[in-house]
Amino acid sequence: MIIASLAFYLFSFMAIVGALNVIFQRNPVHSVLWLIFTFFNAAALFVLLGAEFVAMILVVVYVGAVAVLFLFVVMMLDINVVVLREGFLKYLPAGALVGVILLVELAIVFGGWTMAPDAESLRLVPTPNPSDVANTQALGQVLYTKYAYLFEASGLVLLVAMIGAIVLTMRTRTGVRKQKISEQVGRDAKETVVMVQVQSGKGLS
Amino acid sequence: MLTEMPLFAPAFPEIFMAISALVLLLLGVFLKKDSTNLITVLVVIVMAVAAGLSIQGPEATTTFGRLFVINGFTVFAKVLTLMGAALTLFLINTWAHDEKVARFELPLLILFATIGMMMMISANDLISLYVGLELQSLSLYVLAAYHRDSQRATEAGVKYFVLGALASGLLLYGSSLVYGFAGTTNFEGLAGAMKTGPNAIGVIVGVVFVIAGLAFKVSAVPFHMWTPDVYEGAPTPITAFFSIAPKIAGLCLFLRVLVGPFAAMIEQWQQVIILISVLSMVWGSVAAIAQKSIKRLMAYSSIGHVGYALIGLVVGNEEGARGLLFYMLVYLFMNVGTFAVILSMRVKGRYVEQISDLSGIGRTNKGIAMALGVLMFSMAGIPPMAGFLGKYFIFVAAVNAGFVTLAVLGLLASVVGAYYYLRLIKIMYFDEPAAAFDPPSLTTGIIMGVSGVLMLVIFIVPAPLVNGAEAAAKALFLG
Amino acid sequence: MTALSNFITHLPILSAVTFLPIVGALFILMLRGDSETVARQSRYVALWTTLLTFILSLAIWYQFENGTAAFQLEEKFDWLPQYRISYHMGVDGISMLFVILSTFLTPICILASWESIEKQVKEFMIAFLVLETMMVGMFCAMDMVLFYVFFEGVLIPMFLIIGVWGGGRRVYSAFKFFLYTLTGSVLLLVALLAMYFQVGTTDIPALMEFKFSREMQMWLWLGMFASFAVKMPMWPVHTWLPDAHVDAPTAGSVILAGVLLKMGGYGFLRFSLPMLPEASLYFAPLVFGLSVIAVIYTSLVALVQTDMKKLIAYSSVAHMGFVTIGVFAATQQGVQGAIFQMLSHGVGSAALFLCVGVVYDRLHTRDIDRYGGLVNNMPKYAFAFMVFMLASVGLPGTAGFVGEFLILTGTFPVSSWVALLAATGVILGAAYMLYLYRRVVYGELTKADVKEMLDLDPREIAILAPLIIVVMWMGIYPMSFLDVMDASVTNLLKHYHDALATRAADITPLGGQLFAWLR
Amino acid sequence: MSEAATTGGFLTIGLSHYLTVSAILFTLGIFGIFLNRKNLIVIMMSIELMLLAVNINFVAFSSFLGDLVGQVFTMLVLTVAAAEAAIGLAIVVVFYRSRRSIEVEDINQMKG
Amino acid sequence: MLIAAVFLPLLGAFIAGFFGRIIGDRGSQIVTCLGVGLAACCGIYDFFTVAIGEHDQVVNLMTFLSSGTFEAQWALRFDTLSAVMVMTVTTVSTLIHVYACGYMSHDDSQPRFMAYLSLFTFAMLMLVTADNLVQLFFGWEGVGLVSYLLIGFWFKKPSANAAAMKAFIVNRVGDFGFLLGIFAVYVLFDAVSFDVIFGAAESKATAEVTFFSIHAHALTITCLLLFVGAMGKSAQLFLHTWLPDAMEGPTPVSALIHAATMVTAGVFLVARMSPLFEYAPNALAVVTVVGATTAFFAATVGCVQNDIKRIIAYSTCSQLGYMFVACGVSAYQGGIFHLMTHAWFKALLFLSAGSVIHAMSEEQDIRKMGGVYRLIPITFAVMTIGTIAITGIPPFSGYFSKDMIIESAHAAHTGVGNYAYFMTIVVALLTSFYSWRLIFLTFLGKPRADHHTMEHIHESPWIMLGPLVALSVGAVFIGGAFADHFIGEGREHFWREAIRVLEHNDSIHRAHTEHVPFLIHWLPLIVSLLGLGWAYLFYIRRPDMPGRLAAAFPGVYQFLLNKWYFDELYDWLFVKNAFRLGRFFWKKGDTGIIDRFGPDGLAAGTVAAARRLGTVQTGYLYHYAFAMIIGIAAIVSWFVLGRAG
Repeated sequence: MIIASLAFYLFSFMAIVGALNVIFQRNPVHSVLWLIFTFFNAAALFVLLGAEFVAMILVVVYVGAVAVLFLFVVMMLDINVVVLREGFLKYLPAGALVGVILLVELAIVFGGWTMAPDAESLRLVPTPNPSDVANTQALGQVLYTKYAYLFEASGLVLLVAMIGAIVLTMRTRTGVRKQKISEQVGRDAKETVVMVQVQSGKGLS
Repeated sequence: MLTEMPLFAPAFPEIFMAISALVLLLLGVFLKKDSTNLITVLVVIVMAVAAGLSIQGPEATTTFGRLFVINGFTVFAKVLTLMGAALTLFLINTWAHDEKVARFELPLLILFATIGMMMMISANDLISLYVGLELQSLSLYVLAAYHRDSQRATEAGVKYFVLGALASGLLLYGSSLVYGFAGTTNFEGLAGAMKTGPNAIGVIVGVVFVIAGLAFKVSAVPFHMWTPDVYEGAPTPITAFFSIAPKIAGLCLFLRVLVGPFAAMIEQWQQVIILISVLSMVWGSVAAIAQKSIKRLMAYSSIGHVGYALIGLVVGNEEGARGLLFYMLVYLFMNVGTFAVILSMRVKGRYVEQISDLSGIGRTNKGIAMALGVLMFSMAGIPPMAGFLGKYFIFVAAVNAGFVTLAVLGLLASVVGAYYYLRLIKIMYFDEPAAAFDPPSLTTGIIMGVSGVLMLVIFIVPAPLVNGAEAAAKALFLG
Repeated sequence: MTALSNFITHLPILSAVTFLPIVGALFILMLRGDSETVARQSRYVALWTTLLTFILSLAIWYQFENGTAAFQLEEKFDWLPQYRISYHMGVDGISMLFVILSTFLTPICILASWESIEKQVKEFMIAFLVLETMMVGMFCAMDMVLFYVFFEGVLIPMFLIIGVWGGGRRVYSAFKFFLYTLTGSVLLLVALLAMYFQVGTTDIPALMEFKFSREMQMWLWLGMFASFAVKMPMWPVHTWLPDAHVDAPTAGSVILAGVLLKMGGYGFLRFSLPMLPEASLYFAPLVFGLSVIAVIYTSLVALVQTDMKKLIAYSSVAHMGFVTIGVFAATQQGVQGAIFQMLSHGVGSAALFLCVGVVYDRLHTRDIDRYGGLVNNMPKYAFAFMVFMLASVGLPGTAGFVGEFLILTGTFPVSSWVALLAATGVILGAAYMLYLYRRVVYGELTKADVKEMLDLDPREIAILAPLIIVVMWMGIYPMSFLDVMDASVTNLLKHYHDALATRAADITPLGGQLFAWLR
Repeated sequence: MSEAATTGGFLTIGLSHYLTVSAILFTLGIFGIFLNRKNLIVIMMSIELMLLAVNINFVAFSSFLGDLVGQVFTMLVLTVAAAEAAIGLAIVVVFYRSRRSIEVEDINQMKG
Repeated sequence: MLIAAVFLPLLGAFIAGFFGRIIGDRGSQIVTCLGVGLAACCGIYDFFTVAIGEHDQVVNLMTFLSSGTFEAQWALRFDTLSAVMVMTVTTVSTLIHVYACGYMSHDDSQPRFMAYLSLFTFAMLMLVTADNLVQLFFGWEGVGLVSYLLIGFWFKKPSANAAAMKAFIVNRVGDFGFLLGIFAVYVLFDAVSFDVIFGAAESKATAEVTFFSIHAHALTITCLLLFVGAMGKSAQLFLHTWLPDAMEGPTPVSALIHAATMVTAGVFLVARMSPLFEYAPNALAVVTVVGATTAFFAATVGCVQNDIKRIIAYSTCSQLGYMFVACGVSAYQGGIFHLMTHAWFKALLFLSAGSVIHAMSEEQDIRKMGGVYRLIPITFAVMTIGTIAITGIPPFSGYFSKDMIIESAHAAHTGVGNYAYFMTIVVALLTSFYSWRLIFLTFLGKPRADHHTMEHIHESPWIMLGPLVALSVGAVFIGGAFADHFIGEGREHFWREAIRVLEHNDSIHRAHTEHVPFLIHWLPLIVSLLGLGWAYLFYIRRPDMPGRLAAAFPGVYQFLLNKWYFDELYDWLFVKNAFRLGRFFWKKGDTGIIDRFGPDGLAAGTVAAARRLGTVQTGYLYHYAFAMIIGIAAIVSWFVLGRAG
């Protein structure tokens, strides 16, 4: 029990440190790396909570895909270390104040967290005994049956993400000669050809 | 472990749309030549069919493990949303061809966004709500930045995205707290659990976060800050889309969430909604006065309108819901018409969007001026335009529920609001003509004309629409 | 003949009169051709439409029965059943004459704009016809929402008329007019909503039957007051009027003075007094106070004006001050006088604006000092102006006298001080009007451009002659108007005093002792 | 559920501990958004932090409630977050292309 | 005949006014003279049927106003009082019409003038035949209007316009009182028709009311208010300022209208309302004092004026004072009698003055006349007759009426009666003085006009002289002829119900029956002769004396010459302040306060707020995010702290 508690404190502390560094690092590359660090610690917390499948997913999806994507973009755009501009510190106190207030209030709220009296009866999918059904299996059993709708819907979301990314970033390479039918059809003589009466001796001005 | 096959019939419209979207996507990819026109038309047809399917759909029921619900209310909201989306599609198509940015993904993104909205409307669970919302939002982010070579459009995209993600975060955070309190994310379950909610500060905070997330989507003050910039930066017809379909869907969702699962906490959320409603009305009216760009003006205008609509939500009863739905209906046509006008603001083939560009069109482009005039008076809520009825129903609900001060504030804000609507009329009719606009295209011409006429027609024969709204509101409160 | 009268009796005549102008407007909208032709044709269409409307409205008078206080010629069908709003039209002795007034003045306005409106004639005529519909509809409306719709709807065409075809600071004035009145109106809307909340309907006859609690009455009264006081306009919310009048085109000023100002007084009579008797009693001293200030204050201001229209505009405020006094005196003479005063002011001051328009068309200035000696070259004009000036002064034998006299008669028993102070308006009114007349019409012709001015042409005579006849008719045989309103006013006051008799024993009017002493 | 299970003590880790950690991360995420003057990428990372905090909440609730829905929700959040990241980065890329910068202070063409 | 007497002039006015250009000058003259002439015939006939034949009647025409219990008819009331007035008005008016035909023959808008004259006659007739206060007010204002038109007849003269306005507005001040009086009557009696009022007067004799926060005897207040109206129309002190200025009208015809006819309306009103005044002794006292004081005031001013018309105007003012004195001491019959005789001889004086002015090439200053009696003998003769009449030399008509008034005042045996007696005696002296002064300066002595004027002096044509002669006949005989009916033994029969005098108030009766000392009886005649002598001394024997006297008392002289400085006082007190206030309200009130803090201020404030909100929308992402966070933090705090607190 104590080990579990200590582990909690350790991972939590590191996650928070990681998060702080994500924000305050000047070099975006470092930020990404700290983000990965944070995710790892969060995954550990998940494991502590007995949600090992989600923990794995977190590592695979975030660390493996998202964070790498970040790194990729950061490097592609070749962003340098940014010099802090004037005015940052000017806003810091006010911002910090609001943030701290919010945090303190949340803490107050969480300090005495209560649940609805019938929360237990309202559960839709009570967790089966881990010794009978593993977490992954349990999730699988609901995700593709009861929550198939959501599964399909998230498929759509991903599809949109794909289409969106393509729409926004895919560019036909310049220099490659390709027919642009719409432009050719939409071509108008008035816009492209200029008839000029050139007076002799004056030329075109 | 056997699971029963869920009912698909209630979700036919969505399923149909999703499958159509995939088919059209493939069609777009495989058709070599520019297929935007075709796809647009097909998308509109799909939407129309979906609307038909919604109307013809089964009785009120839930499906997919109670994640999805349909009833009279959702049908009404969906039809409204589909109507808004379809109408703006015409505008988008015209524009895209003019600006030579037509691509077949454009109508498809609209279609996906609309599917998202319909899922939102039909959501019966915080999870399905979230997924629907995100499907819609992601499409909208892309749409905002669609004009990717334009600095302003990409800036709009960035702002919309970042703030939208923040709002999603807030919504999710709230959802998690609500879930933690109730032990469920299902709306019906929540409704039961919330009966003890008002005593638990945690769940109140959770609801506040959820409200904040939703308020962002409908751009209510103080979660509206993105609106003017995104409206200005995004391509005009897409702005039109932003200002209509998502607003309608968002408000309907807002309504459903607050009077459904959180009905028991009305005293708590009412305070919040009153605050954001008043702020929206006042801010929308006042800030609009100083605007020079008509799109920014429309942004503030829609903020103001959302403020009024939220009064219907504050009331939180059937009458309020009816007023809100009718208001959104009128709002739909007002905005479609106005954006049609904005889209016909072209001088020698170039789009202009400064308010001063309208100067004197009362003499040079009489048709446009008259349409915009009618629409502006309607927006200002001056009878005999439909906008007046919209406001009237909202305020009736407010006064009947005892929110007299709110009604007075709203009406006073509408006087301030009238000022900037009138300013447009003043510029059109009182000022000396500047450059005349090119004649509007047939589609935009028809849309603005029809919306203008509708403002009067709805005013004269409001009964059918009110009946519809009434039935929807009834259904909402039945469950 | 029987066929005709049969047709007339079965026609939904109020709706016909209300919406006929819209038909004309649509007709004008259809006109196509070069601008010259369109302008000419739209003038004629507008003229004939309004004349026809006027003739049709006379049928209302013809069918109207004088002896009864009931609403007549009613039409009613559901409009918005959910909100229990119906399209309910009807007239009684109070409203009927205002309908006639509106339809009477509109063709005159069209004629008055015949030549002076040169640009966008088509739009002007449409705006005017729409305006007529709104005005007539407002007086016929028997549902409060319907009333409000027309009441507000008037703002749209008027805003355009001032803003597009006005002069001077037309934009400022148009906005001031619109927003000032709109602000007042929304408070009326709140009152309306509150009444709906209480009664569950907005049907005017039903509202009249309902007895509101005292506190409710107070609030409702204030809400309505905000609107009607602006519309009247009462001091100190009158400042939009001079601006609007000055900058509006002649026809706009005419309608503004002739009909629009009456909406406030009509509202007081239709709503405040019968529906909120206790509050009316309570607030009467306030109204008296403001009205007396209006009479004296604006008369003095009128005295120093250098702009003809502004002077007449200020005089309108003073005259309307009489109206509010009469209404809240709540005596038979007071109320009848108030209605009569509104009618006579509607004709008389409209005519004065037309007179200003006549010279404005010639010299394009309203500066009093630019004129002088007009009687030398414009005797007909001088005569017409004289008649209307005297009517405004309230000379017996002209329309102006009857209203003022009855109002004061009715007020004197209620408060002799108010009657006394208001009666000073009789002196001041003579002072500023005569002073105006003297500076404009009398004197030697010295200015070259004034010398060039021609006397009234036949069109202008056609405009002014009917007004002269009506002014004299109203002054000499006012009974033809007083009879119409008699039964309705009697009923209204009976209702009012009955309500007070049963419930108002403990009301101390605002100002309490002070007012009691000043009685 | 006992009181101890939800609140816990210093050594017994309860629900509140997890919630507090998530609150801290959430606040830091928010901080990152509105105190950031550097570039968009960091803002997007802050958003990811917020979502992470949300996920911790869900999983914690799920665990303490003994209900799987929280974890299902978490998975969907993860999925959507990935999609969001993709679109966000795409937008950042087009923004960069048109503006040659992704500094937050440069995103200021429209205002008022 | 009754209706014809009233409406024929209106018909004439209508024709001449609207069709004057068609029928021409001559036509208009004929039409109007004919109208009025026929009316005069009817008037005389009516006088004999009604007054002498004792046949009172009321002709109802139609309802004028009816609202609740308030009801007023258009009706013609014929009793002795109105018959007397109708006859006087129509006959005098006819003569004036005829005279005007000649006098105005060089004017270029004669139809208009004739129309005005006839219209005036009509209005006056409406006034005197009114059966209720409202119709009376109609006529009252009608004559006011025509006087305005006539004074401003020469609209090119700024002074004429100013005078016209002044007349109308000052009259309005009186009307203001009159109106309030009507309301008071209505409140008291619930009616405004004479029959009802008079019938109920006695029952209200002791009633008390509260008007204007004053609780007082009802009839006193009412009568005083009505009297304010009478003061305005009859140019009594404080409201007299318009009358002398009214001489700006066409010489002297319009002046005559004011002086001889219209201004007597006030006296008529008091006489008409005698049933009320009788029960309000205090009001009567006020009437007496005001009348006597006005008589004195006007006479003093008249003594030093130099404009021939103004002198006569002040004389009118003064004579009106007499009439009010008569009414004040309940000798209404005497007042009306004097009214009638005065109409004749004052008309005569004015028309003669007109003839003089006509002869003297429009010269009006008597200091520039003199010695012309030979050149215009007929004018001289008739004017002298008029002067004898006004100074009260028997057996000319003025004597009968004036003497009666003075005796009645004496017989009243009240404080105010004695005051009035004293004043009227003094005024008789002054009247005689200034009247003769006028004659002497104008006709006798050495010519002071320039050579050119003198050469052109000629007698007026017969169309003018004819009326003069006719009037002089009246001035001579009318007093004697009717004295018995009006003020003599036959008065009871003659007046019947038209005038009510309570027995204890009947000063005429006392004057007839009581024994008075010889001196008192003949004193008026004596002072008259004294005045004649004084004038003779000053202007024939020792023409240098007036100047020396004036030099000896410059203050008094200036005071009188400037008409007691009333005009200046009013101008300073009312006119200037009205304009100042008006300007203040306009610039400071409307523009400076209401608009500045009202609509304009709000609009500016809103626009400023809009600008400020615009600056909040900085365009920076982090500000936007910050706003959202502040919003949510605020709301969360609201609930968390709300719960804690």
